[in-house]
Amino acid sequence: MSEMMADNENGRIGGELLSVDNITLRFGGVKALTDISFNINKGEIRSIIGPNGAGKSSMLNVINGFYKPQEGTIRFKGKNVNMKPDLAAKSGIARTFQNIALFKGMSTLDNIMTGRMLKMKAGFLSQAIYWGRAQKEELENRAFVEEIIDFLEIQSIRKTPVGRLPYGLQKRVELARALAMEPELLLLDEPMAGMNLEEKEDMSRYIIDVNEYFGTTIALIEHDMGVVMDLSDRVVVLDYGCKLADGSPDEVSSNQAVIDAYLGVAH
Amino acid sequence: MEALNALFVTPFVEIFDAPWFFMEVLTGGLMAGVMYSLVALGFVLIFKASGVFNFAQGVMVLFAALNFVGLMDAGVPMILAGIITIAIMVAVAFAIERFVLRPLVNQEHIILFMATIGVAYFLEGVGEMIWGTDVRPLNVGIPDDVFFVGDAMIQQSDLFAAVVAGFLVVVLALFFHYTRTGRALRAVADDHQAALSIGIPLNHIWVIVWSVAGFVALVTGIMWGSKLGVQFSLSVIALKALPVLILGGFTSIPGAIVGGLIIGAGEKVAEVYWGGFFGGAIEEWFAYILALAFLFFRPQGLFGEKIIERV
Amino acid sequence: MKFGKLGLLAASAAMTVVSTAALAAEQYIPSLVYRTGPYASGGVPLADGYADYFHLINERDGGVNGVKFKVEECETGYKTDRGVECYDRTKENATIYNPWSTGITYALIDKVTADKIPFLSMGYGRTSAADGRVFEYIFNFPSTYWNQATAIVQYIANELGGTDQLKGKRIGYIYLDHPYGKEPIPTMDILAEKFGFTYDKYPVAPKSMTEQKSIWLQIRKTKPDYVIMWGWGAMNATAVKEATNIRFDMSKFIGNWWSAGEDTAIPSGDKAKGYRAATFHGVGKDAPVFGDLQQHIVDKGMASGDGSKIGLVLYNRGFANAAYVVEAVRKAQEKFGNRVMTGEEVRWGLENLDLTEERLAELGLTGLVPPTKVTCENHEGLSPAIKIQEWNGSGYEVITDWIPAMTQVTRPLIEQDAAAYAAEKGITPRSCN
Amino acid sequence: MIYREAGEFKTSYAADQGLLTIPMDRWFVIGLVLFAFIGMPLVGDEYWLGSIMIPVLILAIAAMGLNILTGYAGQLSLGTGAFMAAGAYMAYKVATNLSFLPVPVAILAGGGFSAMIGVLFGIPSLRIKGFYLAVATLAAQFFLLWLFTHVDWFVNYNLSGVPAIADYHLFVDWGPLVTGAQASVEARYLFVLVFAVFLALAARNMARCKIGRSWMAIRDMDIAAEIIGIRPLHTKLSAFAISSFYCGVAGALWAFCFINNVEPGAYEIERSFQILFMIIIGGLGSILGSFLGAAFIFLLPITLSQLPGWLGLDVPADVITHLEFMVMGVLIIFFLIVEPHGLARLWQIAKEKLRRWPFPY
Repeated sequence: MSEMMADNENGRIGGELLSVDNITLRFGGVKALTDISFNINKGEIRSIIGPNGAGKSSMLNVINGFYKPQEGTIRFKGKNVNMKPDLAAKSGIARTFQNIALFKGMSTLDNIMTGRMLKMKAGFLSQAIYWGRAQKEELENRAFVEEIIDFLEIQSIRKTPVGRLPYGLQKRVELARALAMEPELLLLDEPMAGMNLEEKEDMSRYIIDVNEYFGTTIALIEHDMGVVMDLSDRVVVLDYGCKLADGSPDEVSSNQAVIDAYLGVAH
Repeated sequence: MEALNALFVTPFVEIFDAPWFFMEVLTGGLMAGVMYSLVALGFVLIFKASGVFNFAQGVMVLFAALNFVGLMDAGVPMILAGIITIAIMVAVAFAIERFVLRPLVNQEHIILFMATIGVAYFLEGVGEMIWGTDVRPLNVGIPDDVFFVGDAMIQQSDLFAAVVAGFLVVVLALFFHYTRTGRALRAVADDHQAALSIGIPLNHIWVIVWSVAGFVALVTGIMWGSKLGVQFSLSVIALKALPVLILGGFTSIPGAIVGGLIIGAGEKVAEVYWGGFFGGAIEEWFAYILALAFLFFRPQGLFGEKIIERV
Repeated sequence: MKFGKLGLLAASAAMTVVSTAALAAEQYIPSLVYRTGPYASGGVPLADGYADYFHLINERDGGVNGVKFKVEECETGYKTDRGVECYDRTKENATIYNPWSTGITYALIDKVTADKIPFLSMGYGRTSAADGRVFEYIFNFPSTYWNQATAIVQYIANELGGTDQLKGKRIGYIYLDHPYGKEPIPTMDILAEKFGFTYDKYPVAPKSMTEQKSIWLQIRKTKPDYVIMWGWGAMNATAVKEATNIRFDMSKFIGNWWSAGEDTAIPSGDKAKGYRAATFHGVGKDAPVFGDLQQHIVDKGMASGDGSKIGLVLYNRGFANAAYVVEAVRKAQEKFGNRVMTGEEVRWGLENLDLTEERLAELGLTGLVPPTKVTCENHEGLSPAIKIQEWNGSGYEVITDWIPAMTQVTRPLIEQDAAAYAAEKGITPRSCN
Repeated sequence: MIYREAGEFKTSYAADQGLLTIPMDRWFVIGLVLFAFIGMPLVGDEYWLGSIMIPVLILAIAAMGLNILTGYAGQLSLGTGAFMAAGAYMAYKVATNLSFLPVPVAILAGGGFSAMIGVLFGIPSLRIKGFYLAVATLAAQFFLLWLFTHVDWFVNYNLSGVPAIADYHLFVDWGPLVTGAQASVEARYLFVLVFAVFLALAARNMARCKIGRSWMAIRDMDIAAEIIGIRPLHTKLSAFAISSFYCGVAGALWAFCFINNVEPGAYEIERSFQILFMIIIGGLGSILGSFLGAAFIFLLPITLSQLPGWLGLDVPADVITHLEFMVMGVLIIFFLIVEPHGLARLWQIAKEKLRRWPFPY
């Protein structure tokens, strides 16, 4: 972890990490996304905004391989990919969900440990006898996970089944699980939905910290414009599956089409 | 080569050699399928309205039939025995709602499923405790003769069962479409929460639907019982209805009917023409393998709606 | 694991007390029964008949030479694991076992031999146990499945007018697809070759015994001259019903002795008239012993169950089984003295059992129990034979005299299979001379 | 204050990741295992060891197997009996045809074969879920039993179709007899116990490692599992394989150490249901629960059938069996309502009570 912290403020944003080129996604006759293109640079916080039903979540689903677009390509780290979710995870994309997707029957610790899944290579026999590689891996990864637990300040709920946690904490555990994967690109789908002001401030702080200390690139869907404008380096705006605008928070917020879409001018 | 012949040539030659016999096999299979459909119907009704996979349906068939035949043997006239049995089944529905469904509301499906296994054990114990384990012949005056269509021999009792099943389906369809309760049932089937929010009493609906399933069980029990006598093995037919459900979908009444017919006809034709090649008794698994193969192509069943997974 | 075992121990103490309570000067008869489950319709009369005869001996004669019998039932539900549990629970001081189940028989063959308790699988179980040199403690007189198959074929030949008439005939063999139903197949293969008839096999799946439509459709198509059935439980009644449905000539439909109960034919009633089945004992309540039964047991309200099964085919079978056991104990007492016999002593009694017509008449069992002589070598009886009974719409009537089995065909098979078993298990057959 | 967990501080992650982190638990379990190995054979008579402990341990192994699949990985299966049969028939084949192999190897080979069959019938689980999958496993139940009873090769062309298990020594010609009627009941019991203890340990270890977490992840939310890199097919099939391995070993032990022959009737669908009840009542997703459930379900009917005798009542056998059905049904419903996590949770609650005792507050 310490080597990641070496990333300093000055060289924070690097070259292109992910590029989305001319993506079109249809469900039967319904077009969910039409010809969307944008990119995400290494180290930046990139927001995707838009009214309800604009296709934001669909966009994330395309990026990490849940939906297969009919047209267009996604390139991650310069490579053309046509992914399945588990392969996306392998190549370094993690995400959280709009509706929390934790493993309800497991403890906080176990949930976060699942994020280390890809880093563990022990065979099942070694696991069955809990000896050698399996034991070593378990302990190493436990140490790593404990650092994340410290970072997100959830030490006290380590052994609590996540189903019993309040909403805000569940969101935090979900973030912790995603972080445990040491992702290069972190997709956050409305991480602050339903939170009060204080919780939002906490979460914003964590997002900035993750970005700064770990150098993790973040793609964020969020409805709270204040949060978006404060956090984001660049913003892409979707409406009815089309791209409306793309640029810095200031550029976007002054764009007439965006204002129309949010105020509900007829098309 | 010989094996290929036995698999792909001989059976078809036999079919064309004796078309009347094939007809007979086919109708025999379809009639058996009607019986499966009746059991599957009970499953579907309950699954639609309460999301419960009711494993006890088979035992409910046995239980209803045992009560009915027990009462008749005790000298109660047939109609009265039928009415009393229906009353018993309604009481069972009340008890299930009160003691099983209500305490388990909002539990996972698998928990409810296992609870119905408990119900099955309990009903089986009660039924046999009261009425004993003897095979009881049942005669409700279903015609028991044969007639011929060409060379094909058809059992009147089978035909009668088919007519009754058809009638039952029509009645249920009318009930669902044209009565207040029916509409409420459909609303509940679509969305529990929404139905609750517009003031449909969920508990009543459950009682009603379990009662209807009990009624279907009685009809099924009488049909099977008058064929084979009322006995323990009636409860095993539930197992035969499961592949029908896979084929037809858990929520579709037409699916239960068509699925039953396909399974019935399929397994009889397979047993008669291909059974010898495999060493016989392939009926035991054929329906399941057929349904399983089918699932690969249509995981939601014949009439089920395509499930779109939302993330 | 933790709590389960602690509970076990606590209960263990309690149970040991109970199982030794059966001591005392009584001949202990554990009876493995199945009064519930899919085969209960057969299990109930068997269990009733078995218990009633012992009680009759106790009441009428005060036991055998003063030794009374104590019958204790253990419910198996026809399940093998429950049968094994019942056996282990009751085997202390047990006289003899007869679980009325082929599955349980197979599971117990080795155990009873190790425990030196005789085992009488009367007309079921492992046919090759008839070789007493290998199966020291297993008896299956008065007849076995293989012998029965030959005797039924013999009966068909008699009807046709001689074994030469079997040539070119077609027989349907419908059986429960279970080790029990498959037992006679090797014999049938030999008979088919020997006499030149063909036979078609129609297995009925145990889980869908009541689904026989496709089988009877095939029978309707192939039009066999005779159909032989090896059924049990719900399969029997369904087969008879389906046979009447396709208007099969019932007099050409022959069940084995487990397809011979009243429950087989009752659901079809009059339509099943003419249905035939094998039996190795008498039917009805004509034997003199039933008078005693009425007087000493029924009238005193001591009948097992509700007493409604008396005289039924399977009741009589259980009754006859008990009679054999009583006579074996009596025989053993002749040699070892008038006291409670051990398992080993009862085995001696069984191996030296010789029930002649005269002896049976003394016992009031004439017509009910066939004369039987058992030897050390031959545990199926020296003259295995069957009678054929016919359904008259409300009950069975015996319509033939004893039809002997073709032991010259079956004995070599029995010895061959027993030898194979001995080789597999590393048993050295004992010498009977 | 009999049971304490307070005051125990772990100073390393290794200690915290341990199997039994509370010393009292640890000593208790070690004591129990020691008792099972040493005390039980001394205390128990032939009935208790041979007719109760052996089948309970074997069924507990099968219940662990089903618990891995259903309790941990969330895939409902009604085909347990068939997977047990696969193990039994293959172990018999190996033991008779490759007689140079010691019998434990034959039994493990039966488990291995069962695992392969399990993978085969687990493939549909990728496309179908829930009850549809449950019904699909019934296909395995019926098809496999049919296969084993119709292909005579599986029984070495035995005339009766129910081959007897010979008396085998632990290692070919060496060691005590561990199977067959000649083997002493203590030897058979210890033989089964070794399997049960090692398989339980392995199951516990797997449950706390990567593989166990991936099963639970698939169970709790398969979509979320995918995004953290868990391959659904691979994970489900591993659950099917390991589960079937356990069931296969149990099936083989049943034939070899309990009923002394390979009998299809022992692996019918009733067995599948019986084992399902064991894990419901014992506790889904609990290894301890598998043992508790197996003991409970196996002992309940036996206890009920003897109860009137102990109380000096004369109740006919059939009434008892009907009562047994009713009690079983009511108990299943009762457990689901009152304690869906089964006996294992009750045990935990009891421990919590003990912690406070005698001062509840």
